[in-house]
Amino acid sequence: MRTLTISQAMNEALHEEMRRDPAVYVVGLGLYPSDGDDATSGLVDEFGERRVRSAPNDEALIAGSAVGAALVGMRPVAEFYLADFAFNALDEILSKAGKWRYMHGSNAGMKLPIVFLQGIGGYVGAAAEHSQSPLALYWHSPGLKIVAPSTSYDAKGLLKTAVRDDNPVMFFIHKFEDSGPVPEDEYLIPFGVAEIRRDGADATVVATSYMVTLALQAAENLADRGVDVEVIDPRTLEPLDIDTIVGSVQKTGRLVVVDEDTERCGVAAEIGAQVLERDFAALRAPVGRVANPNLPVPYSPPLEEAVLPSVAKIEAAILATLA
Amino acid sequence: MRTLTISQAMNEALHEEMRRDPAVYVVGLGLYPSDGDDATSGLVDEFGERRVRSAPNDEALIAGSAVGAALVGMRPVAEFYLADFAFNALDEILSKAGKWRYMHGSNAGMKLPIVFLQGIGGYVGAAAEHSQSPLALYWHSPGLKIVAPSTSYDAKGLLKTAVRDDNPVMFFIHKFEDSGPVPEDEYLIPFGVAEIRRDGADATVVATSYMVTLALQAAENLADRGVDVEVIDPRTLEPLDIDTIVGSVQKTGRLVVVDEDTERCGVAAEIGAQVLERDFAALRAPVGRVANPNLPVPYSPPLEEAVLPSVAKIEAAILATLA
Amino acid sequence: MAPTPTGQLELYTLMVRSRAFEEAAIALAAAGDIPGSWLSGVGQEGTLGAISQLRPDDYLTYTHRGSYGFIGRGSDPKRLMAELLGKRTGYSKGKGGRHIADLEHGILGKSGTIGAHAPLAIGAATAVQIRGGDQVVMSLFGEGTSNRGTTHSSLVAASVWRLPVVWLCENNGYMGSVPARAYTAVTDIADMAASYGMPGTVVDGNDVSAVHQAAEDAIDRARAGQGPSLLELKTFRMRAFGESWPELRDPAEIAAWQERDPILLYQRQLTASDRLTVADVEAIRAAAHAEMAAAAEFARESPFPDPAEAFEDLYA
Amino acid sequence: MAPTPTGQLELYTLMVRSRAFEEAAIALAAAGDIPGSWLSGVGQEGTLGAISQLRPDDYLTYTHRGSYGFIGRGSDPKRLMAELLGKRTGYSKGKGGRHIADLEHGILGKSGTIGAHAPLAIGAATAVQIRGGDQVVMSLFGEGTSNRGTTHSSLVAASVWRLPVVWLCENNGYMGSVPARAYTAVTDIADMAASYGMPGTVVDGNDVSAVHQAAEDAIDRARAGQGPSLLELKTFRMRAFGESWPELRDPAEIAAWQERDPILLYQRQLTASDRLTVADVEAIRAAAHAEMAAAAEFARESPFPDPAEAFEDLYA
Ligand SMILES: Cc1ncc(C[n+]2csc(CCOP(=O)(O)OP(=O)(O)O)c2C)c(N)n1
Ligand SMILES: Cc1ncc(C[n+]2csc(CCOP(=O)(O)OP(=O)(O)O)c2C)c(N)n1
Ligand SMILES: [Mg+2]
Ligand SMILES: [Mg+2]
Repeated sequence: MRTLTISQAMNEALHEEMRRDPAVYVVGLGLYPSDGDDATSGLVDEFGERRVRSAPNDEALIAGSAVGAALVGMRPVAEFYLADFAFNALDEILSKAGKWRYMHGSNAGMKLPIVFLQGIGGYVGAAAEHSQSPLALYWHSPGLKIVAPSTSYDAKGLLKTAVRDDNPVMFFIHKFEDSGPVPEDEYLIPFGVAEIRRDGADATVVATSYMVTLALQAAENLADRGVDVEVIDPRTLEPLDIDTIVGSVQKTGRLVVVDEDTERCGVAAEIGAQVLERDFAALRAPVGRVANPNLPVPYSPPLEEAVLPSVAKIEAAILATLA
Repeated sequence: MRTLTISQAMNEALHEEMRRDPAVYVVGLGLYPSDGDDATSGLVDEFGERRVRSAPNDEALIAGSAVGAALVGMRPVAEFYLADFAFNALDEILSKAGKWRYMHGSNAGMKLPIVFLQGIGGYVGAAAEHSQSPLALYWHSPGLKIVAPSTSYDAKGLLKTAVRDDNPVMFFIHKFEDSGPVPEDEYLIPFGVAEIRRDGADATVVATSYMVTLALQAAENLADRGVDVEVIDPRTLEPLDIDTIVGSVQKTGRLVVVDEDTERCGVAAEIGAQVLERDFAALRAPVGRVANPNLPVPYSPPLEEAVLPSVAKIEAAILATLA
Repeated sequence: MAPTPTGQLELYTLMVRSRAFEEAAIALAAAGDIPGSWLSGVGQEGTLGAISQLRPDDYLTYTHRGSYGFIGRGSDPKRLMAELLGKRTGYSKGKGGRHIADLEHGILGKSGTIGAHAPLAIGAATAVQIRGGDQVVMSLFGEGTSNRGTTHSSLVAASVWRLPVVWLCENNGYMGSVPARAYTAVTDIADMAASYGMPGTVVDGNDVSAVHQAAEDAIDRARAGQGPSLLELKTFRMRAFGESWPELRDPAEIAAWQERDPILLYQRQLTASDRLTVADVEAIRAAAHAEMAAAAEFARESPFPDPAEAFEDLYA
Repeated sequence: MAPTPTGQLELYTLMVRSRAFEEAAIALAAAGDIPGSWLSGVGQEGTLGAISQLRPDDYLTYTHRGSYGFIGRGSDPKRLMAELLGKRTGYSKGKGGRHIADLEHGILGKSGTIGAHAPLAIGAATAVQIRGGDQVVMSLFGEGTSNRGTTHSSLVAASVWRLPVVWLCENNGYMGSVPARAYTAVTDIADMAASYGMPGTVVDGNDVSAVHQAAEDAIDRARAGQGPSLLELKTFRMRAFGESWPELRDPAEIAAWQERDPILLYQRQLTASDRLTVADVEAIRAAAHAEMAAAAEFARESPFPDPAEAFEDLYA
């Protein structure tokens, strides 16, 4: 099977969905002319400047316009380049996209089919305002679906699902992009179905996006030391496939959650709480949280390494649950 | 001792601090002329329009200007009326106020003494965009202190501390404001010191702001049924007095956290995780989370009641931990 | 072009019906029947000169204030009133209160944050442009809201994308009780149009005929694909900021504007030109009041939603 | 008023030193020594005609681009360069990379989001006004950034509060590789001044003398308490958007602007009026290059921070 980067896979998904449905359009910054080999490259050549709309630089405008267009039947894909920049649009994303349908009582069957595409992640010396991974910020807020694929295969299939979903979807892509096999034939991946990336009996690690790569590496390293780690990639946080996670923890008795975002009120705290609510007896050690210790992401490589999750930190956290 | 509302107590704190330190000033919406008996009433009469600055209606401007002024030695109090409106300033609050000092390596002793005053809370038919209590959103993000007083006494003492703190402080005041005794003499309340509002042996309830009132009522009701509940008000989430909470849980073996904000990645998940990390054996039942079940706050009274925490829901959660 | 004689009567009737709705809502608020609050639009009904000209398939983005946008588009006063009372029969099934959408009449919703409507208007206009339609998007905002960043970036986008938007700034001179000079850099918001290379026009917002004329030009322009315009309607709100807020403005100023009540002014114009008789005035008013009393009654008698309904409507 | 002869030499020297800093940073980026990236300001040094006139106690808010703001204010090139390399000796102790503040020279910091500086400028100017000082705040932004809502609301605030701000829009015609006509509604950003009731002036940004003249007026005005002004400097960036980005603009356009290099133009002016000899030019350039080579060397030899330092500097 051919190998594509995550961006290439997403690019294919966007081409396919825009061909399929004239209601799909893209709006964002730096789309035209394309600056390189990214998710939106080449779209303008095929679909023109009306459907591939390079916007004035105001994220609130971009996000709010996506909401307005969705309200009248379009299916916008709003592109922010980096999740950090979307902070300028949080009223639009949290309170318009996320709550508009509910607060208007789904008036006249109101739908908000919007994909908010955003880059996340550190490890490239981009510093505090270009390295954030604010998944928990959005998961905390009602009405938004949360997707954070870790492979090219998933990125394509989930993006196609996102475009067809009638609700706002936050779609996060890590800077550190992997390549992987992607079939030629069309496929979609449903939301809310976790993928067990590695089977294991001794401890469960939950991770999304680039954290899956780190977790798998940690699992390999520990396998050499006789520790058998299961790695689960939920792929979407909202909806979350908590059943698969609980099932795994019931088997292993140990849970480590890896999250590049800041730890406090983060993904690990939430998944830990849900597991304990489902089965208080399942856990034989506290949930290991491998996350940013509540600091802005620093620039210098040794500092960034000190703050962000790493293979070594994941290994240590797994071993701590087994101590 | 005289009795003041929370707003009156805060108003007194602002008057005192503005008299004490000419670097303190207030900027926000609707400050001049004052619209009623609120935290900023009358300030303009004493301190004039330069230090009590009614701003053009843009929250990003208000928040960002507070950051700029703080950088050159002022101590701004930025007023947003409602926390919901501050969503328009999240890049300024999260990424400027919260991260500026760190990302600039505390250049030349950089300080950011800013108080961001915001109203929170439901229970008044204000609906989705005027009822939020986004404490977790800010607690999740690095660099911000979080204060949410439940009494007039605390509101005054904590606000004075907030104004003198050299860091950005999110100061949340609930719409449902209590009255209580406030001494005439000056006092300050340090951050990070929880108050045990009620001693109890059977279960620990942690709550802030108006949730303390609900929790105390629930505790009284359960006392009639022979259940002895301890109610802890951390008063500040950042810094958090986790020692007091863990100590209480070690005594009671049960923990319920009440939080008006949405549950996912919320305050309850975080406090639960921290307690388990400190003492995995202390808890004899899963942490009870009484929070908004991840919905926008609806308008109609019966719907709002279904979504927000209530005395009855707190009682049920406490009993569930004892079942 | 002035409206036809029938059109004039229809416009006048819309104004009276809006006012009657306001009065009924104010009474309900005073009686404590509205769980939240009501931000009245009494005095600003001249805006109907613009709104009433929209085609059924056009779009409107609305502000936090008043009911005339809904009445002008043909929304059902019963469902509006029921929503204010938090009833299941309301436009938002009791979930929104004064935050109402009426998608069937092209009203996209009411935002809790001011200035958030402008990007929505850009989105609706983008949709029209992509589809190649000739609908128009009318987007209202107050002069206080002209300061929001979203107003600015949306006016930029409307201009560079040449979108069919009619921007309507209702300048009522106050934000809460703060006078406009404390927060607007220019006396005429219409001057902002220069920043966007679009026509900007100051209109007497209480003269509904003048509003009609100016809006007709702007709508024609937008529909013909010639891009956006900015109209500034100088007007005044006759009630306090909201029904649960104190009135802090100078009573003399309020009294002076009372003389320029847009309904009164239009009534004078129409009676002077014999389009309207005293009997007509009375009949229209009576019918409007009966209609809105019935709407209030409907709202009062409607059931509250069941608590379980709180868990519906989040996702499509 | 033109600078004094000494002032002219100083200004020229600043421009050359800025360019030398840029060239050293570009070389470090090419060598892979900069963990993040560098957004070069080569070609926009004409802005120094404005920045160089600030008093030591004035304030500057800076954009994402270039080094001339720092060089113009007297920042230490060693510490700037060390920061780009993520070293402990840098202005941010390695925490910020190209996001640098130099509070001792009144530079408030570099934001990762464009448009966020404008409200900071309002805050600094508010401080000046409250204290009754006569400092000036100069605030730079690109023409792309003119679209951000924060730019708008900040210009409103500067005007209604009559703040001592000099707004400096560096219009280099592009946002990334998108040409300005795709996102700005007006050809001259200076026209936006009409929205704010402040003077707006278009200046040839590559003619440092013209920039000097226009900025002098605006600074005087601000310092005298007469309020803000908007200057638009028409200029061009000679490098790609950032050193790790491809160049997608027309090579012919770039070549044409090469002829209008601000340093070259000023050099011609100064040599024509005998202020500068060929030997001066050579000496100034050599000194600048030596200085920046030493800065690069210092940066390269400085230690990285210790991992434990990541846990410092969050709170004061
Ligand atoms: C983002 C935001 N900030 C503040 C508010 C509170 N608020 C509601 S209406 C209003 C005044 C707006 O003034 P204007 O646009 O002139 O409208 P008017 O009330 O005069 O009709 C304000 C400040 C809000 N709803 N949203
Ligand atoms: C809020 C935000 N959106 C997007 C970006 C990405 N970005 C960085 S610089 C830039 C271009 C800004 O254009 P302009 O203001 O003209 O400055 P120039 O790069 O031309 O100097 C963009 C879009 C950002 N840093 N912040
Ligand atoms: Mg107004
Ligand atoms: Mg530019």
